[in-house]
Amino acid sequence: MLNDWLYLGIFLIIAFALPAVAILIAGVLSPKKGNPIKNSIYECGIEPIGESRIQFKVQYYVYGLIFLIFDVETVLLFPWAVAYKQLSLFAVFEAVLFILILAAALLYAWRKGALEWL
Amino acid sequence: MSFLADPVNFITQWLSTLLIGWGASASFTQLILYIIGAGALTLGALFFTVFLIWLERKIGGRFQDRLGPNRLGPWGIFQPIADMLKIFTKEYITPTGADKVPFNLAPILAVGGVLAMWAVIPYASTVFGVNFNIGVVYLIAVGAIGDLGIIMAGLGSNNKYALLSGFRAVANLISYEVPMVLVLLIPVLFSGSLGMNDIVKSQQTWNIFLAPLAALIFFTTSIAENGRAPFDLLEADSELVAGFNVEYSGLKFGMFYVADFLHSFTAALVFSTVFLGGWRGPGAETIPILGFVYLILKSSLVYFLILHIRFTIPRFRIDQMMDFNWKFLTPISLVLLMVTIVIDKLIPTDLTFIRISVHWAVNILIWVAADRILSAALKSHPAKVVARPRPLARPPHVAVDEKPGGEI
Amino acid sequence: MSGMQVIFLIAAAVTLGSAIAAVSARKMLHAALWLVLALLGVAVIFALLEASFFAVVQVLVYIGAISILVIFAVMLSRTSLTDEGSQTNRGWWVAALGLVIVLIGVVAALSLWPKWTAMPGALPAAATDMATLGKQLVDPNGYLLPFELSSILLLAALVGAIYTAVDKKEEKP
Amino acid sequence: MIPLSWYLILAAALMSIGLFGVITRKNLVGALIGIELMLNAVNINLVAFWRYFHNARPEMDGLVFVALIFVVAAGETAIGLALIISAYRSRKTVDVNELNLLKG
Repeated sequence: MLNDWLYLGIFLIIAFALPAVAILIAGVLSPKKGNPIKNSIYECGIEPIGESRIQFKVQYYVYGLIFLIFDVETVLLFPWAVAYKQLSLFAVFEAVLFILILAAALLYAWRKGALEWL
Repeated sequence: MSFLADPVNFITQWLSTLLIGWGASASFTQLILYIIGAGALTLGALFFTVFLIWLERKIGGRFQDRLGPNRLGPWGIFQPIADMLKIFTKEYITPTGADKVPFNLAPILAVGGVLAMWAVIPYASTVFGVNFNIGVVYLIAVGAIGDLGIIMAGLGSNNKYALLSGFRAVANLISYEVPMVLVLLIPVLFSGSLGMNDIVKSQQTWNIFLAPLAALIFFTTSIAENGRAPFDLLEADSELVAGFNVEYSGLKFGMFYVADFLHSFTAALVFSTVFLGGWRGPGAETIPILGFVYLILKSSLVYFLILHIRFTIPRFRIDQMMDFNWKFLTPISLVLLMVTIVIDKLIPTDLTFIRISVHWAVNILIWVAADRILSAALKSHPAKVVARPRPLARPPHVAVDEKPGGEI
Repeated sequence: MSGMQVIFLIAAAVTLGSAIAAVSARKMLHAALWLVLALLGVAVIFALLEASFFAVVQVLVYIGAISILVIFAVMLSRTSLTDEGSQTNRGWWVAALGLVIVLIGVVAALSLWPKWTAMPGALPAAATDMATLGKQLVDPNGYLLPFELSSILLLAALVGAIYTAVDKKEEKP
Repeated sequence: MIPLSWYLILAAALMSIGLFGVITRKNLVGALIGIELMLNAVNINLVAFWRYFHNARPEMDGLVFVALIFVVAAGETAIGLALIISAYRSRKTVDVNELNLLKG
């Protein structure tokens, strides 16, 4: 178990180090001749107006919210799915109830108009 | 064990006997082997991407009635290498007011998040990175790191369009993760394990035959997850300049490019592992290298499908894309999950033929019902026309015959 | 010192360091990004404790969902971005001093406990099998009630959050 | 092998840092970040106790509680951030010192 994690850890370190090293090498090779015009922000070819941190609408938050709820519910369902073959029909219906409550959450969000991209 | 049948394990054994012969301890040898294995796999994946870029451009060219790259080498196969050399010597431009750390970290996270998926995929019956009991959840979790890279690119660039695009992209990605995770539960419960190799081993009948609708939903969402057309909303040039990576240049931009191309093949790889039986095929148990060939063949087929869809279907609008996910895919996958778990419990596993036919019947039933409901809903709520067409340019003396307040 | 201890110390240092940065960063966005690093450190700690499933779930839920939600919320409450002044209350050092004293006190009290320096035994196979957890979750004699209640809790949270967050004026077309 | 005390000290320190954030942050989102850190400290403790004392019960009780804490954390974040967004919409601030309607 810990050996698996060791391999995974090494793999992750290499996977994230490789692009970093590539970017560093390219940084050494590439010219560095910045000037204020070149470094200015690109927006459709005209000068940027206002600051970049614009106000967002609440819709993004609502989608994130529903995603979070579904994510946590499926996290509870994954151990259940692993045990599925050893479970009785009763336990399956418990999970169906669980998923139905999840579906009710989706239904509420839908009826409330929270799923509309306005 | 011969070299031709199972080269990876042959080399591993040879190396470990060599190292132990030099007096290295067993655990140290293991560590060295892990480092070599992981390094070879990641480097191989990155160089494979170079080939993938050529392949995608070539196939894309053919779809659009062009030649595609054709100058450097036979069939232009050295084109991506020339591009790579060029991009290595391009200047990095950091926009004024950029948030340096997130800005520079974003391309690394984007590539690393995709590369990390290769750690758990079983390539042959004896060659797999790790098979501990979390593979499927790991795949989803690593996808979340890619989301984080995109959001960092948007936040760090100090550019409204990059920020808007990054947020849209993340909203899309997390939305499509919901049906994806829900349908991934189905192969997990068929095999009774979260480990990828266990899932492959348990597929006496491929999962796509047991759960065709789940496979279809997973395929759709994985296209959406890597932001390919028709879901390539984050690079809608006309609305968002070029997406969250507008301020990137040089290899930092190249890394997003690499991540994009690598991700589409990785999606094909994951799909064929989970639903198409991975390395399974005639003779793959005894001759492991055959399994690798099967896996690559299956993935190439899926990859070609992804490309086909990319080059033929036009882009969605963002509201259509969100509606498609939340009002169509998610309800279907919830219903599918509930029906599948009840039915599969009722039918004994050894009645393979009956099991497959019942699953097919139920899946087709759900699909037809969803289609009926969808067309009825579309009839009662006709599609919104977002913008009214502008009046055509005309000389001022010509009268306009436009109905006041006419609906279009 | 074994390799595991070195990994633990690095992970703990990263976790604590980025946690301190997360509660003291001036810009809220930076605080959220530091939070991500701290949560990643906690995931490594879980992996060291051989709770593989929860190490991955930590990344999935906390980094994939909760921190993205926090970033969305920061972007929605915009004034916090441009706020360049002090982000902490006056007298933060009183809180810091008090908490350091409490921390030392708790650690000192705990160190009297005989199992303070307990070493881990080998994990039995049943304890690493996800199926055990799954069976316990739907076992009427186990944790069936919390399992079902948690879905109701999440439903309630979703209903409440959508009701609060969605603007009532925007709702009417 | 790592003694239990290391994990407990780490969890206690993380808890204190989180509590510090909750107490001192002016910004409500900052306070919420502190709460997340505190919940994580609790999780570290639960997992560590599961790992070190599973011999008493070879089941996964400790991990069930970790799963439930994930659920609670999700609910808490969802509601908390929704309240913050709602407060920001009506009062145009997320500063705790200015949200003092009940002060009279």
